[in-house]
This record gives sequence, C-alpha cells and structure tokens, in this order.
Amino acid sequence: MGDLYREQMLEHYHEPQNYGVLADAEVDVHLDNPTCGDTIHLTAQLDTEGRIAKVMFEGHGCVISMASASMLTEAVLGKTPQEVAALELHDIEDMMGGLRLSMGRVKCALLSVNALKKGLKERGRL
Amino acid sequence: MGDLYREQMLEHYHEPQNYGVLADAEVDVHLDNPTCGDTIHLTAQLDTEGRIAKVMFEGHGCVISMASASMLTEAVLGKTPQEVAALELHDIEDMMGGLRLSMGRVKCALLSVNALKKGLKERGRL
Amino acid sequence: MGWNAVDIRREFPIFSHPVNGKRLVFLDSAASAQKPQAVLDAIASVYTTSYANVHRGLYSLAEAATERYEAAREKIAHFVGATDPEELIYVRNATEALNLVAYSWGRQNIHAGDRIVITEMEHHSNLVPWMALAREKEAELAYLPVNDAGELDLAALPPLLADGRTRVVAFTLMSNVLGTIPPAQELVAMAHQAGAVVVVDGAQAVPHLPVNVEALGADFLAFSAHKLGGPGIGALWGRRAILEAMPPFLYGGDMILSVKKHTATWNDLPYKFEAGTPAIAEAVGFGAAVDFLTALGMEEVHQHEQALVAYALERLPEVPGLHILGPTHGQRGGAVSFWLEGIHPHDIASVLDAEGVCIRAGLHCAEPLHARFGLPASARASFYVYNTIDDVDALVAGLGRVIALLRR
Amino acid sequence: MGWNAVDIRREFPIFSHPVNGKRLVFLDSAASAQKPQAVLDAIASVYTTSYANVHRGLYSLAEAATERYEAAREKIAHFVGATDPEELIYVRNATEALNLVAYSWGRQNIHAGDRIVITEMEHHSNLVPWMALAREKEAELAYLPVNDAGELDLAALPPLLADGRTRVVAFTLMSNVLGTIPPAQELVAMAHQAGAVVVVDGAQAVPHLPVNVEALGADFLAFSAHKLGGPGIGALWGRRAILEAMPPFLYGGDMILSVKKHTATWNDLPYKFEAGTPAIAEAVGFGAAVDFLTALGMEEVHQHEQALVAYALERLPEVPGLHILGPTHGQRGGAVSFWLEGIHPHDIASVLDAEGVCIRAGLHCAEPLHARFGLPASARASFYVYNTIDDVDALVAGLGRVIALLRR
Ligand SMILES: Cc1ncc(COP(=O)(O)O)c(C=O)c1O
Ligand SMILES: Cc1ncc(COP(=O)(O)O)c(C=O)c1O
Repeated sequence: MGDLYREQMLEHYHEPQNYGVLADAEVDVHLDNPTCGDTIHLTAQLDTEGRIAKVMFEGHGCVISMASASMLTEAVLGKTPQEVAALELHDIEDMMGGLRLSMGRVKCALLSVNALKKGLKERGRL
Repeated sequence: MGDLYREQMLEHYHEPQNYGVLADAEVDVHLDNPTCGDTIHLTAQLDTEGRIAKVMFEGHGCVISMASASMLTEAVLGKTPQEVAALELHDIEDMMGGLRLSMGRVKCALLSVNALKKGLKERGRL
Repeated sequence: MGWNAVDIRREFPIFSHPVNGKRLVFLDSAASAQKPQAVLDAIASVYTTSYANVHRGLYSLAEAATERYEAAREKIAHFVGATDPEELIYVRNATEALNLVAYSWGRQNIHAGDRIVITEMEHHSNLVPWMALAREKEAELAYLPVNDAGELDLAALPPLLADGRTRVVAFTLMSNVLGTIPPAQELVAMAHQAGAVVVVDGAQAVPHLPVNVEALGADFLAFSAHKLGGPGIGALWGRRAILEAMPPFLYGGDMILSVKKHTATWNDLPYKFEAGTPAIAEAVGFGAAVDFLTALGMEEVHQHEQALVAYALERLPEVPGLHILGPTHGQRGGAVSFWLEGIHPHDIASVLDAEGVCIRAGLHCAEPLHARFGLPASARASFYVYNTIDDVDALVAGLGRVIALLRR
Repeated sequence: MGWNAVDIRREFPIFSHPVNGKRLVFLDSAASAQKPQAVLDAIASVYTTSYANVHRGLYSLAEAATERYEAAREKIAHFVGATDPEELIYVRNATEALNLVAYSWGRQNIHAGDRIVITEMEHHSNLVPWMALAREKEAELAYLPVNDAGELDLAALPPLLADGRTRVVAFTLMSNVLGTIPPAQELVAMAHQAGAVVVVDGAQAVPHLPVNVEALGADFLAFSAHKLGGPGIGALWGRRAILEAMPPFLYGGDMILSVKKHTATWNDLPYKFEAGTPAIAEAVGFGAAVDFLTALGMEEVHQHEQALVAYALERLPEVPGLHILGPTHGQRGGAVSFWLEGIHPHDIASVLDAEGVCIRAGLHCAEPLHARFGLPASARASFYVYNTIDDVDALVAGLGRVIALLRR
C-alpha cells in the first residue's frame, strides 16, 4: 500500500484542487460507483477552440477516487474531448505518479475520467 | 470380484433354476432396470394357505441379476407374501452365500425380489 | 476450556507465510475461511488413491470414490442435524442452493399475487433470486425490517402473514454484516402456522454455530463449504417430502432414471438434483472440514468467537470516530462491521493490509441493508477458529495508523 | 515424436498405487480423467499461499487470489481459441454450462412452435435440458439421426432448417459412446445460414483434440475440467454479443452491479453469470491442467489417442463375439464402445476390475443412442495421455478371462 498513500496522493486527498461546482458549466455530470459508494459531481467548461478550460469536482470516496479526481482537474486542461476520450487506465496511473493499481481499485481511479467522458458525450462533444 | 463370480453364482447363471414362464400364474410381472438394461419376467403361484408354491423367471441381465433371480425362485418357496415383503438387501446377499455388494450392483441383486414384491402387490396379496 | 487458537492456527498452512512482511492477521473469514491441512490432505488423497467418476463405475476405484463421496454426504448431513443423508444435495455454493429452491420450488409454487417475505438484512444471494422469482411470477416481495440496533422487527411479521398470501419466508440465520442471530425458531413457527415454507440461509451460521435442522424446523437450509474451511462446493438440505414434490433444477447425466427421445423420468433423491459429474474430491474435502470442526466442537467454536467479539466490541470504540453496526451485546456472530468518520472503508482496508491485517470493505453483498443504515459502504472484521485476542489488538493498532495517515 | 506415455504416466500419482494387486490400467477417462501432480500442487499452493475470496477483497491475499483466478480464466479461454477471456464463464461442469444456455438464452429466445435440433448421439446433458425447455415452451425437439456406422446423417439437417422454425442446433463435438467426430464446421455453417444459434458440447472434444472456437464458428462451447485432468469445475464459452443480451441465470452475490429493494442491475461479463463465491482453487487447478496439456500439445494428444484407438480397433476384433460401436476407421475420438455376445457389460467391467483394468459399462448417459442401436447397455474403454499399447493388451487379455469365465 505504501505506494497508494504516498505524499502526493495524500496531499490531493486532503487538499483537493478545483473542489466545488462550476456555475453555468457546459458539462455537468454525476457518476457513482455503486459497489463502493464513491460518488462524483463533475462540472467543466470548454474554450472557444473546444478544449477543456476548467474542471471542478465535488464528491465522496476513497483516497484513490478523490485524489485522482483532483489530479484530473489539472491534467486535462487544454486537452480536446478526443484526447480525453483516449485516456486509459495507464494514463491515469501515470498521472498519479506511476502507481500500479490492483484490480479492486481500478474503478476508483477511473471514476472521475469516466464522469468527464460521460459529460462530454452528453453535450455532443464526443 | 472373486466373490461375485464364485462357483455357486456361475452355476445359477449358466444353469438357472426355474427358468421359463408358469402358465396361468396368479403373479405375472415384468420389471426392468433402465440404467443397465436388465429385464425380468417373473411368474408365481401361491398355495391354498397363501404361501409361495412355485416361481419361474425369464430375463436378460448380468450374472448378479440372473443368478440372484435363480436363487430367489428356490429361496422363497413356502414363504408368505409378508415374509417376501420383509426381505432386504442383506437377506439377498445372504441368499447369495454372504456376498457383499458394492453400490453399483445393488440394483441388479434386487431386481427379482422387487419384481416379486410388485407382482404380489398387484394381486392384492400385499 | 481447552481451546488454544494458536495451536489451531498451526493446522492452517497459510499462517506460516508472512504477508507484506508481517504476521498474517486474517479477519475476513465471513467472506471465505482458510483451510486446515486435513482438508488439503483429504483432497490430495482422493486424487492419489481413489479417484474416478462416482456412481457409474463398476470397478474398485469408482466404488472407492463413490464411498468417500457418499460418506462425506452423511457427515455433512449429520453436521447440520439431518438424519437422512438423501435430503442433502451437493451444490456449488449457498448461492446455487438458494437459486435451486427459487427456481425449482419457487416456479412451481409461487403464483401471481402470492407474497415472498425476506428480511432487510439478507445477503444478495438470499434476496436477488427471490426478486427475480417475484418479477417472473408477478408476486410480491416484502421485507421484514431491521431496527436501529440491527435486530429484526418481529412485530412486522404477523401483518405480512395475516392475509394468507405469503407462501415462503426466507431469512439468514446470521447476518454477514451485523452479526445478528435472529430468533429463528420463532420465525419458523410463525411462518409455518401461516402455511409458508421456510428457507434458511445458513451460509454464515453453519460455519460458526451448532445448527440442527430438526430443532430449527425449517424446510430448507443452504450453506457453503468454503466458509467452513472446505473447498469450492456447498450444500442444500431440504425436507424429503418437499424435495420429492419438486421438479428437477439442472437436467443431464445422473439425475435421470431413464431417458427416451421425448420423455424422461427422474432419479431418486439426492441425485435428482445433482446433474452431471459432481465435484467429487471437493465433496470429500467438505467432509474433512466438517470432521475438523466436529473435533473442535461447534459449541466451542461459537464460544471462542463470542469471546473475540466481546473483546472487539470493547476495544474498537477506543478508536476515535468509529461506529459499530449491529448488536453490541448478547448472542451474536463473529462478524463486526463498522465505519470511521471521514474515512472511506476502502482506505481502511488498504492501509490495514500493509500491516498484514485483512479485513473486508464495501457492501458485503448487502446493499439494501447498507441503504437502511444510510451508509455507502462499511468495513468488516470477522473471526474464525484461528483468530486470537492478538488479532483484535492488531486490528485496533492498525486503525490507529489509518487515522494517523488519513484523518486531518 | 517425443511422446512417451510411460513418462507422462509418472506425473499422475494415482498410477503408483496398484489396484487389486495389479497395475492400474485406467480406461475410463471419458467419464473422468486422472490428475497430474501439477494440478494437485496448484490447488495446494492456492490454499497455502494465496487463498481469500476473490474480487471483493482489498488486501494483498485477496488480490493474489483474484489474479490467479483470472489468470486461469485467460489460459482456459486461450486453450479453446477464445481471444476475449470475458467470454469464458466458470460453471460446475459441462452439464451446468448447457443448462445455463437452455435456461438463460433458451427461455428468452424459444417460443411455442419453434424447433430445437439435437442429435441422436447426445449425452443426456445436451439432451434433457433441451427436452425440458421444449416442454416448457411448447417447442419441438427434433433429432438429427445417426447411421449404422455411427455417423451423423447430415442430409437430414436441411429439411429441419428449411421452414425457418429452428432456433438452435446443439451437438456434441465428439460422441462419448461412438467416438464419432461430426463435421462441425459444416453443421455450424448450415445452422447459421438458417439463423439458428449453435451450441456445442465440448465435454469430450476439448480434453482430447485441439478446439478453436473461432475456427469452429459456434456460439457456445461447454466443457468440464475433470475430464482434462482438472478438479470439479467447468466452463462455458459464449459469444459476447449473445451473452450480453441474455438475462442472468443464477442470482446473488457478485453477479450484480447494484441492488435496491425491488430492482437490480447486473454486473459485466463474465461476472453476470458467476453468482456467489466461485470455486477459486478449482479454477486455478483447471488452469494448471490446461497448462499441462498445452505443454504436451493438443495435436500430439490427439495423435497419441488416434494411435491407441487404431491399435484397439485392430486387436479387439480378435475377441470372439465382440462387436464395436461407431466408426472403425478415419478420425475418431479415444472412446471405444463394444458389446460381447451373451455377456452383460456389467460383468465385463467387474471381471476386468479384478485384473486392474477399469472400463465403464452401462448406457454412458446416452440412452436414446443405445436404443438406436437396440442395445440395453454397452462396455466402453477410453484413452488419455497416460495410456499405452500395453493397456490395450491388458484389455484384450482381460476380455479373454471374461469369456473363459462367463461364456459356455
Ligand atoms: C459428450 C458429453 N457431454 C456432456 C457430458 C457431461 O459432463 P459433466 O458430467 O462433466 O457435466 C459428458 C460427460 O459425462 C460427455 O461425455
Ligand atoms: C449470509 C450469506 N448468505 C449467502 C452467502 C453466499 O455464499 P456463497 O458466496 O458461498 O454462495 C454469503 C456469503 O457470501 C453470506 O454471508
């Protein structure tokens, strides 16, 4: 577990970046992970070129789901929806500093990125 | 197997006693054992006191089923239907000279006695 | 008492291997128990000395396999107080046993407008099969509620039985989340008086308590070998008259008497419900697990766990912000679920793992029960014959680390 | 070829024990195969180093168990040529796999007046589930006939497909009685062209031949671990699109995504069809058996058996009054059934047993096929990787004893 709870993860968990709700956001999506009760409410704004300009999240969950959401709000800035759609587990693991997740924690780490993909799809951006 | 194919068994198998059909018999019954294809046609006559006076059988089957049928036609002479009904596996095993049957062969050994019980029941003798 | 959990633990080979460099503190036996060497030996001995397909063979090896397979059935039947081993059917697990009842008995006996009563503390395996049956048959699925203390609200049962529409009452003999042991005999008596069939989920109770189907009075009892130290197999006990009146569940080899092209007749109990080649060595391993527990004594197993639970219920509240689910005193099973303010159960489990302490986190296959308590998930420590007071201490110490790391 | 059955036999511990004072000549592998030491070791190693319930645990032990359980799935899927391991579902045995299809796919897709086509050479496990389904749905059950040589009469299929009422064609990839290997790709193509789903019973073929679901083109393949040297577990492979459209079969833990009091949603493949705690160590043992066979090479396994069958077909006719069932030349599986004039198959098996020779006698769960040949029962010798020419000689010599003892 040493890895899972390394300093960087705990910092994002205890002091999440971009925590809250973006007013009048184009993307506004709820997603949860029923098997463990993690929930996320993610809002995002795109710029005039259609790139991600700002992302905020609110939610409850474990260190992995919350820290990864916090990191994601920074990592996707400037990306196109297609680039977001292409993000896979290993990208998220890299984003978290090269963590290797066990099968039981994969869903936690993917919650926020899946929420963002879902929200972009709902708005016809994907 | 030594036991199963001892001399006494083989004699009854090769030269069955009371093989054939008793004409105008009160008891006249067919029974088979679908899992192995053994079949028996058993006929029997009761005397004025209601005791078994004569039994004959015809059929196809393994050494156990045929030899036990042959032995049964002798062993039940003079018995009442109630006495026949009371015959259990160990009685049949004793009749066959104290054989101990494995689970897979029990049905073979009981074919003829079950046929006789069924036939007596059909005639209201049980 | 002569109970010595440290000695007992030595009989379970897994405890001789450290986990993450630490002594293994296994507190997830409610999910699945570790296996004693005697069970491994029994399985290996089948494969090395007496393996062949059962029932159908007419040679010594097949007879030896059949005898061991049937001897295990007899042991397992007696272990739950059944006098007739033919009432005991081998299945894969408790889940399959409950599905067997819902499919075979249920589809024949449940009709539109009938009611099926279960409880709010059921495991999904004693819940979803009934939900599916209710949906197929347009029957009603009703829940006996659980109160805040984690006990069944018995007063809610008579109104559910009063109109004569309830055909079956299904409940667990021990909650896998709350540890609650419901007043089973009372429930059975009430259900039977209303003409309902009673299905008991013994998955948690059978490994941990003396269970006797005659004393219990229920009509079916489902349980799994893997939760009592056996391999991947389970059993359904049912009353002969009911089993005989039921249609088969799975169709195929061994469960038939005779097959023609368009008709078939069924074999006698228990084979009518055992289609195809059974899990032979697994059945023998199941019997060996039952022997192991019988030698310990099920009353003693229960006493041992009661002592561990009492100690855990005393020590856990020392952890700041820890809340226990379910009864905190009286008779209860060896599963203790809890939650920590502000910390997700997943993180509790992960941090404890680094200390060698294995607990379970999540919904424990009891989502409606968690909804009842307004919890998205919980953590659970559960005990078995090999656990000791030291294991509880390791848990409490580990929870200290969890808080140090994750709470601000 | 480097095949050495005597060396291979040494890897199976059961052959180091004499039977009735004689060398064990095991000729009943079509019923169930013996287990190599590698399989016993794999099972024991799960229980001694990495046992816990799978999927639900968040600790190292559970992760290790889950990894081994899923790695085995991947191996087994690849063993039958499936590229997507999520299309492979663990079940108890081939029988349960076929019932799963008949219950889940069948009850959703078969309606009154539809036709189900099977063959006269099916094992009861690929026959009675369809009979039960046909009865429930008032569908028609039709049989593709077997000719006197023991081959399927393919010309009878087009008329059964012509009216568009046939929804499913189910057949065995190798007869457990006749050894017949039907022209599977042709059957699949014809069935698919008529819009029927194809269910293949691979219980006999998968242990003995290279089987590749992609080349085969079928929609489902059922098989058992115990017939290929593994423990009491089995598998169903199915096409993703079909599996996804099917409702669940067994309901309970692990097969759900979320459960509310009156609704539930299902988990993804393969878990949707794996309710309750699976047979974990058994799955790993299944994987080890597949590794063992893969190392031998399935093409080599088949060649080895072909050679034994050819030798048996040459020597058996030396026995006076012996009649062989099924094809006597060409490609065929390693099961050779026969009957002896005037001698009941039970007696053949019992007398051979005294010589250490294990064969099977009876209907081999194929009663309609025996009716087709007018036989009340037959005897069967079947071969596997550990059998040798010597075993065939022992059989022939034993049959001499049978005749000396029982024929006058
Ligand atoms: C052709 C065939 N199909 C199905 C089965 C059933 O397999 P199992 O008994 O493992 O379910 C068998 C074996 O008995 C078989 O030979
Ligand atoms: C109360 C209860 N019922 C049923 C089950 C299902 O048991 P299995 O997964 O062995 O089928 C469990 C265990 O998971 C349980 O705790």
